Amino acid sequence: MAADITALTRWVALFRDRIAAEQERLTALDSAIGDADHGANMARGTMAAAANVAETRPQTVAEFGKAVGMALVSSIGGASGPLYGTFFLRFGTAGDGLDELDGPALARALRAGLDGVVSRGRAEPGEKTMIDALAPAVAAFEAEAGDVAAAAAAAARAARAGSDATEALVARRGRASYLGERSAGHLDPGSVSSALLFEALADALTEERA
Amino acid sequence: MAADITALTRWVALFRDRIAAEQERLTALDSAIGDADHGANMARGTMAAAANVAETRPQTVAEFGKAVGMALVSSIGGASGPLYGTFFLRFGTAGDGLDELDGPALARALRAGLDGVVSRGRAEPGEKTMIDALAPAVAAFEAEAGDVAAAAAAAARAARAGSDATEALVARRGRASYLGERSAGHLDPGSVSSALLFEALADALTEERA
Amino acid sequence: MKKLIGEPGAVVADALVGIEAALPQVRVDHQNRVVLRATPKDEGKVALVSGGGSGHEPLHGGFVGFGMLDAACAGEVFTSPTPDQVLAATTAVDRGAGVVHIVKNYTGDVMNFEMAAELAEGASVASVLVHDDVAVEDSTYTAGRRGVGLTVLMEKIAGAAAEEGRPLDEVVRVAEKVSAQGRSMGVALTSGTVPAAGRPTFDLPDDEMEVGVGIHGEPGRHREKLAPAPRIAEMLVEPVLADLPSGGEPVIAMLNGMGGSPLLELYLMYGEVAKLLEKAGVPVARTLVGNYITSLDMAGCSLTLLRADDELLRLWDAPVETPGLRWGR
Amino acid sequence: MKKLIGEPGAVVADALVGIEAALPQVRVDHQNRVVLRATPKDEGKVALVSGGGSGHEPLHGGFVGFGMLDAACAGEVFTSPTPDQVLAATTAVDRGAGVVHIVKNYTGDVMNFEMAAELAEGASVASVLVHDDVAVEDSTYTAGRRGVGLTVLMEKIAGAAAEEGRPLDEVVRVAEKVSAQGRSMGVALTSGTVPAAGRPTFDLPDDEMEVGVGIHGEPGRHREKLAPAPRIAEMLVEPVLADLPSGGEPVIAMLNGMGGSPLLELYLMYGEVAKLLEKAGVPVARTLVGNYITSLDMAGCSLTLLRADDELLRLWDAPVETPGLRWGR
Ligand SMILES: Nc1ncnc2c1ncn2[C@@H]1O[C@H](COP(=O)(O)OP(=O)(O)O)[C@@H](O)[C@H]1O
Ligand SMILES: Nc1ncnc2c1ncn2[C@@H]1O[C@H](COP(=O)(O)OP(=O)(O)O)[C@@H](O)[C@H]1O
Ligand SMILES: [Mg+2]
Ligand SMILES: [Mg+2]
Ligand SMILES: [Mg+2]
Ligand SMILES: [Mg+2]
Repeated sequence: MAADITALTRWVALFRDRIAAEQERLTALDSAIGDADHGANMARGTMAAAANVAETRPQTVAEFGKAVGMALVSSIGGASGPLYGTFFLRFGTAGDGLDELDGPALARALRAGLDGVVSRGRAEPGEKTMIDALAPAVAAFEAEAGDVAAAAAAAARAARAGSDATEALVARRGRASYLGERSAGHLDPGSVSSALLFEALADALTEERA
Repeated sequence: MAADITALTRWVALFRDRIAAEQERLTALDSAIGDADHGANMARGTMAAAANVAETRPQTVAEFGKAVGMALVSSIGGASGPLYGTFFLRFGTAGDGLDELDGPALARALRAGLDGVVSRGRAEPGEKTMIDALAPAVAAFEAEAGDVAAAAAAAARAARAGSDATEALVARRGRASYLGERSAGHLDPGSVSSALLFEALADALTEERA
Repeated sequence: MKKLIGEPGAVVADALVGIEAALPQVRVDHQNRVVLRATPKDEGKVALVSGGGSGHEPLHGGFVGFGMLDAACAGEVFTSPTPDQVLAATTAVDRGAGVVHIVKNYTGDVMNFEMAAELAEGASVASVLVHDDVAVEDSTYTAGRRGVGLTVLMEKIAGAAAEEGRPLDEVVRVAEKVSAQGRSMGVALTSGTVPAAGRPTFDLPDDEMEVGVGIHGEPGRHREKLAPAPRIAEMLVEPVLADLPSGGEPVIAMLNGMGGSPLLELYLMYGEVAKLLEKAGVPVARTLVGNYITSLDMAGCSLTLLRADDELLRLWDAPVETPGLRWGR
Repeated sequence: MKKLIGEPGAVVADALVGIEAALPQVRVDHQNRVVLRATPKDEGKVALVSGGGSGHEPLHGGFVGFGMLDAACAGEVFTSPTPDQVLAATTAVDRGAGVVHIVKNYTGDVMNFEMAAELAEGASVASVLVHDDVAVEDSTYTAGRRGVGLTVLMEKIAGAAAEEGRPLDEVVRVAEKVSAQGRSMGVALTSGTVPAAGRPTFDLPDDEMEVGVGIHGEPGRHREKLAPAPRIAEMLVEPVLADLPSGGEPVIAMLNGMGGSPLLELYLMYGEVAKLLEKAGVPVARTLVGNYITSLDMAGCSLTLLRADDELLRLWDAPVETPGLRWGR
């Protein structure tokens, strides 16, 4: 079983829907340790991304990554725009001319996306950023890459756990780092949207199987 | 029985004290239909006036009126500065070189003060200004001018009644006139401070007799 | 009350210390609370004095300088200055050609400037009244229209005429022309807080606005539900145009902030105003958007339109060098 | 939320319509949300592009014009602009001598400008970071100090260097010198309200202030009881001086309003700051008091000091003609 363009398209639509449902919560989290725009940023970005995919109808993973990534980059701004944008651009490049990704190929694409986020943002795990959800999610996916749906479900659980664990951390990157010790005790908003990203992927691939 | 400089000096001090006690109320009244400064204006002015009298120790009614009037004019600003200032300047001029005022002389001085306020502000009775307290007060004083203490007590009652009656009026002069019909239903702040002026006079002359 | 102040009663005196420290182009007579040009204007030119209650900054002190005012008298917050102050300013700036008092039409201002003019023997003093606020009915049975935003335009234009060396009656004529040709209207979303009072001057429910508010928080025409910017623009443009002298001349438009509204919103509001003016066929020759005559921290804005013929436009464009308005040098 | 706006999501686009209508000296690329000079600068001169989240007006759009910026990219409120916007601005203003990006040090701004520079093949692009806020510890383990008030001074001074015709590396050197020699610190009395959020970004009890606040309402060093102006001045002056490069040069001082504090209070605050600087033996060569880099309707202020040698002072004094800052023409 593999993730084809239809499944990937569904992933982006489901990501948009989850963001829309959680928009206020993301903004509230960003109010606590940031600047209260993460909900609006992600809503604007994922709407643009889903619309762009629907409109341009990409045929390959590379086209898909570009359609999503460019839409995110050019509609969000802020920190999350370049980061999520780079994630999808690199995801697409790794998937290259393929029109579907089997487990190992999807794992490689996700890893490439994560690497892109790391090289763009220069954050390391434990610095209270989206990396703390993305990195364990990709690792969990790789561990079960044989079955994409199972792997995605495991990745979603790992992303959520990673996000939950950001609560205790002191931010070292991004806007929240200005808070120093005061940033501890709050979830990182970007890690929460990253958990939604992997939960959307799991749903997209589960529906695929159903 | 006559009002000597000591009594007039006490008048100004008592006026200051009554204003201080009612400062917040005057400001609240001015908030409703003006610009919320009548309390502060009158407090500043009467403090300066009482201090100036204490310092310059006027020997004649003319000197007294000038000491009070100039202090009011040069410390208040706003509408009440020139109005109360002119009241005392003209009061002094009418009292001329005398060092005390018997009933009729005091009545003439008060009338001169009132005329000064009218010519300075060009307001007529019924326009919801301090005139509505001052004019009936002066008239009441004139009616009983034989006994200064009784006359002052009657004037104080008339001033207060005149002030109370401003509640129903629509303002035609001063800042409150901008409110049009909406100015009805509120006391005119300047009429209230004018009632205090005559209540202070009554007290000053009653203590005189005691 | 959340304010950057020391003793509430000393706000004006303390601010004048800051004005003197901040602005090399002015000097301050602290005794009389008068802001003066550091370099007096040439002998033989008409001088301009204005002033009023404090709390409207940059008006008036921020408009002292070349091409605009010679002196500004700072009253207590929202309280007109006293005759002494105006007299001191008048005497200080008289360069032998007469002094024009620019007076906003409030009973207190009118009387205090009048007393000062009576006291200013020697100087020939002329007064010009600003009374541009269409929120208030102009009738012989009231104190008349309030003086608001047009004051800024009058100080600039009359200042240019005086700087050109025109005689007293000419400067007065120009100022009177501005007065005749200009109208304003304002709206408040929140009340400002006078430091000495310690709480907002008026209460405005969270979903209401005061239409036609005065610059001291005086009530206006009516209250109504908070409306979106395009509708608020209508509430300002319509009454101003209705009362503005008609004619083919273009207007100078000022969209003024009351102090508590971000510049972002003022630009947005001006965009709405510009659309309405275009629809009404009123050409806009010059524009000013920002905080020019404020009401402490009141949120809201006002619109001033001035029908400007070639003479007024030329004087408007003349160089001006003040903290609050500067171009051409 | 009481704001002069239409659709909360359209605030930036709507304000750009107003900016274009109000300011003849700029034109607006609405598609890309870029404010540009109406008259492009001469061929062969270095161009300056800045930008950032909206809500800080007059920064950046109000500083587009002769002697300052060539283009400003307007992001959503408090959100950095996207790479497309920056790329469009960069391409539009490149006059063949290179383009300098002035970037405030926020992760989002840094990354978006970085991506734009990567995409801007053809143009030679250099970036200068503003990171002057001493409220935040500068360490390699954090995102570093935030960029705040010094941005205004850098845009003015680097703009003057570019207008003089200096080459790219020279303009960068001057901008870096400003960055090295300037520091800032702010305080908030109230929170601003982002239109899309609809309520204040942070809650601050009625008797407290946020010391070291950021221009997006980011928390600072600590909260404490509201203090009188002289004490607040100490809280700003001391940490700025502690981190400011020492030396005999005088400073350019900016006492900046956060948007919601009346100018009267800003002058008063500057008076207190001036006393402390004098006591500390720091001569002040130039002063700016007013709203230059705001945070919507936040009440509060910030202090920026820049040690300025003769070169920086000369560039500061050079003519500038923008809506937000103008002198010399
Ligand atoms: N250097 C970085 N590397 C990875 N993620 C980052 C970095 N900086 C910030 N982030 C993520 O971005 C999130 C904030 O996004 P958003 O609020 O949209 O942007 P901004 O901070 O510009 O307002 C943070 O919660 C964090 O997860
Ligand atoms: N033309 C006038 N004639 C007489 N009294 C007036 C006139 N205008 C105003 N007043 C009085 O002055 C009072 C207001 O005084 P105050 O608040 O100190 O000055 P301001 O109106 O300048 O703020 C009013 O309540 C009214 O009684
Ligand atoms: Mg954010
Ligand atoms: Mg009053
Ligand atoms: Mg008053
Ligand atoms: Mg942001």
